[in-house]
Amino acid sequence: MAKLASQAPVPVFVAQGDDAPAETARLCLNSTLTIVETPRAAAILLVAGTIPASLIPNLHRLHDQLPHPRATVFWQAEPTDLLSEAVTVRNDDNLVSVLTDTRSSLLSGSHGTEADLLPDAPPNEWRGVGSHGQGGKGMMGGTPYGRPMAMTAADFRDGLELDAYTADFGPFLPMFPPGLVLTLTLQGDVIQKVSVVHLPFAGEGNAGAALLRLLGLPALAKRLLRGPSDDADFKRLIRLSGVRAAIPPGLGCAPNGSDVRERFERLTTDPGNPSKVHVDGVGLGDLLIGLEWHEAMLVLNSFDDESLRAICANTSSPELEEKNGDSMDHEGHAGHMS
Amino acid sequence: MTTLITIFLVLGLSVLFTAGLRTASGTDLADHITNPQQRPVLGGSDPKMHAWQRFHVRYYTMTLVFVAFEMEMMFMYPWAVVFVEEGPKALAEMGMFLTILSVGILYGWREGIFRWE
Amino acid sequence: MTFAPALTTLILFLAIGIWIAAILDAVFYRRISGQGGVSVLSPFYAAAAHLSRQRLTTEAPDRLNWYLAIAGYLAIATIGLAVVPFGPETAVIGIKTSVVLWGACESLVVVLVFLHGWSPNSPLALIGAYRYVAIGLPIMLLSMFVLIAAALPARSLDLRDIVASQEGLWNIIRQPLGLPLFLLLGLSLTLRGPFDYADSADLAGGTSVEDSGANRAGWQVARLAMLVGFSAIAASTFLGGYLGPILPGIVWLAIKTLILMAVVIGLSHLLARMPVARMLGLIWKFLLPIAFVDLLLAGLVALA
Amino acid sequence: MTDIAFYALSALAIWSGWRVFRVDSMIRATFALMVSFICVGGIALLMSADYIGIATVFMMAVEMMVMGLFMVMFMMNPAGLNPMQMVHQHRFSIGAGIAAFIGLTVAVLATNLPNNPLPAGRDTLHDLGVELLGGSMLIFETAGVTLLATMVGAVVLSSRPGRFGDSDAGAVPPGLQPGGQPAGRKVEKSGGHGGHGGDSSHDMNMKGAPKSDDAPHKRHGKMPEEES
Repeated sequence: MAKLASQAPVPVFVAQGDDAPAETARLCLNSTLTIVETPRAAAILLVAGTIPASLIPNLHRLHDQLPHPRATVFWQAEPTDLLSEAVTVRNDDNLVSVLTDTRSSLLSGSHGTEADLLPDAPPNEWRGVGSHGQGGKGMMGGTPYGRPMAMTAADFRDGLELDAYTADFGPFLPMFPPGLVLTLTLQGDVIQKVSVVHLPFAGEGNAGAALLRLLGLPALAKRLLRGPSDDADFKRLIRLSGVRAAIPPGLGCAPNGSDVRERFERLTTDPGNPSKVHVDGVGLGDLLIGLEWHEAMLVLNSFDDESLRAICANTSSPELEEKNGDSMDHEGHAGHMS
Repeated sequence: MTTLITIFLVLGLSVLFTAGLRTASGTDLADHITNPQQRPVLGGSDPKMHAWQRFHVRYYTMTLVFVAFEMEMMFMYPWAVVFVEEGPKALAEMGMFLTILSVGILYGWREGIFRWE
Repeated sequence: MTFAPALTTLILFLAIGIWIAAILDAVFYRRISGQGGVSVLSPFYAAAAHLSRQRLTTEAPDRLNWYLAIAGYLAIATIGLAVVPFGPETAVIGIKTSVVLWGACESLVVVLVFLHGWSPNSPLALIGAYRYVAIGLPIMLLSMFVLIAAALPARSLDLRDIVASQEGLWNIIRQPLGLPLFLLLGLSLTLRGPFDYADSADLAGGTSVEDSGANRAGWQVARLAMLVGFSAIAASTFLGGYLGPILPGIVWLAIKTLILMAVVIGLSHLLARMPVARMLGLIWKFLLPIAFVDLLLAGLVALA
Repeated sequence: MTDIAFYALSALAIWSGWRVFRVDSMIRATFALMVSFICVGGIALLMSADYIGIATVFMMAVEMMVMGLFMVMFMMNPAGLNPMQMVHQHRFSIGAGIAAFIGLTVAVLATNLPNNPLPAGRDTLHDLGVELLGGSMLIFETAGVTLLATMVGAVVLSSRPGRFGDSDAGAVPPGLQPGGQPAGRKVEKSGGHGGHGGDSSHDMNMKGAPKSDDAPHKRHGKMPEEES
């Protein structure tokens, strides 16, 4: 079994940090790797670039969600204190071979699987609490199995007061720009409230490929990442795929009148030169609230990095204002980068 | 009778196959799933509450219209069998039936039930 | 064919079909993205890789339904394949109402995919599950109209009779709108491409976001099995199933199934997925009227 | 053999029917009911009523799916994370259940059921089709009108947007006592639109009936009478 399994591409989940190597987005082009969408499907957690101190707890939570046997590889990054044993790669050239070797030794057992970083304790103690020992109280109360239940709230679409689900999403979700953490309140799959917890990292944008992936065209996304060598062929495939019809007109309209459809055209025809969107005081709330999940993800991925950071900075968010100094720092950094 | 036996046999085999997959993947740590491993995937964030909720379905009116419309299928199946025998009469009758039901869909469309409410 | 050999044939057909479908999928993906070749053993490697990892569950999952959703999806795919005639008068499930039985399979798929997303008690999986129901239900209407239109000339709801009625002329010619509409259902049943509202990239894998190890392997196998089952049904309904010169019937069926599998996989990699609300409108306002027209035309052709 | 299958399916149907009331999760209850119906469909298959049997499975799978959506939407604690009692008026419902069971059983046993076994392999579907296009044509078309009425009714009752504005504009939940304050949640700061559960009633009145000079509580008092 282990022998067969070591022939398969290495399933890697990429946790992208600040200053991630430019090659990160193009890792999926390597046929000895599969870049998976969820930590549940990964054998190796690849940390690319520096994870800011505020996101290290998130990295540790992510790490513990991988199934055993698992390993972590840091790529151009310092291992965190808890993961000091992990493999570190500085040189770009041998990353793939390190990943392959690590996976083989995981399968053969010579590289022991990494233990949990977080304590093995439920979010709230529930065992033996309450009348049925499940930690709950009455119908809706308490923390059954460790967590409270969602409670009702008003909805602006159809007025039914059903449960609102609030959670932080990100920073290592494949459909979010790397680094972005949003607190979203959802009713069903419609976004009711948005606030920004952590700004996306500045860096080379791959919004075009991200959009294609969201539209269910991962193969074309890869082709775009490969570079615009076979231009005519690629353009024909894009046209035939019906992308224009798939993106609703007027979705995610920015003040200068550009919508997702228009930005998509520009991102795919000329990925090297994304034109800046004039953001003009628009916040994420103006763009995302009231959208269904898929539409919201399209909007979120249709901006170049700099505009998105500006939009996020415009979004009211209690957490960010507390760390104002930190965020200002990032802004300066971004200006420096570009 | 054979149909029922086949269906149950296929069901049984599928359940066995899935169970077989689980047995085949028995690693040393398979049985002990720790609390941090059980946390639902949110890309590194910690959920505040259970995901199970009074989920706000955005298309519920559509489902009601769908259930009513789908009943028509139950009439269409026997109709299809005798269609050629009965000829134009059958065509006219089903045409009328479908027209009546289409009015319901048009009404729903006009009231905007195929949107995400 | 007696029962036991027929069942063995069915399972072999399914197993080989799953294997080929997995390879075809990889081949198409790599061709379009412009990458190298695929090893014929790659599905086994991938399966072994899945099975080498731990099977995780979430905090308070519905374990029973999680298990039953995966096993049930596979079972429904197999039952779908079982109504397909491998030769004249030989189908593993040979009943007069096999088209209705396939309809029941379609509706159970919606239930099982929903359960698969519901069971893990995870937000992204839950959204995928509910979204799938929105599309999975109305898309069934199209397939019902199309299948009934195919049953008209056969004067029967028995798939064996439907195949036999195509002796002179295949249904794909008699009913030109039928196959395209039915392929859309196939994309939805197998959670692929433009109809992959359950397991899509914008939800990091949707209903299967929490699947690891054996669960992930099982779900992938079931999806491919459904692709085989669907393609065989479509081949029998529109391409004359086992009919064909010289070669034995089952070979013809296999060839046609393979062609349709390739078409479904190709479409899934080449067509963009639209937001779910837009798709819902498209189905009711555009595709359903087309299905009406298809039925009307098929009725007129059958009477002529 | 057929007998064994019949008893097995009946036992499974009854057991899953019983589970509907014993499980905590709405989804489990819904699909336990679906399993029960599928078993009944299987029994119909045994009685050579192929079409009715399979159609039962077909329709029930869809209908239970839709029912599940609504159950989860409107029930507290839909996943049964906290154990609960699914049955209200526990003792009464047990009594009613037993009484209904005995009543139906007596009715079945006492009725002189027709006994004309079908020859195996008879195409009942064909007979059904001829009947639909012959003697029962009017019934069939009436069913169409009934279904249309169902569709229109469903849209009217459940859809909020419409040609004449939001359906809940100006609506206020009835009071708990006659003339009392409207039931539902009281929110000081309204999110704008109210609805089913009731938002801030004052705000809703202002929005729904901008011309109204009546004091809000007076209107509330009238609401139940107006509705009835």
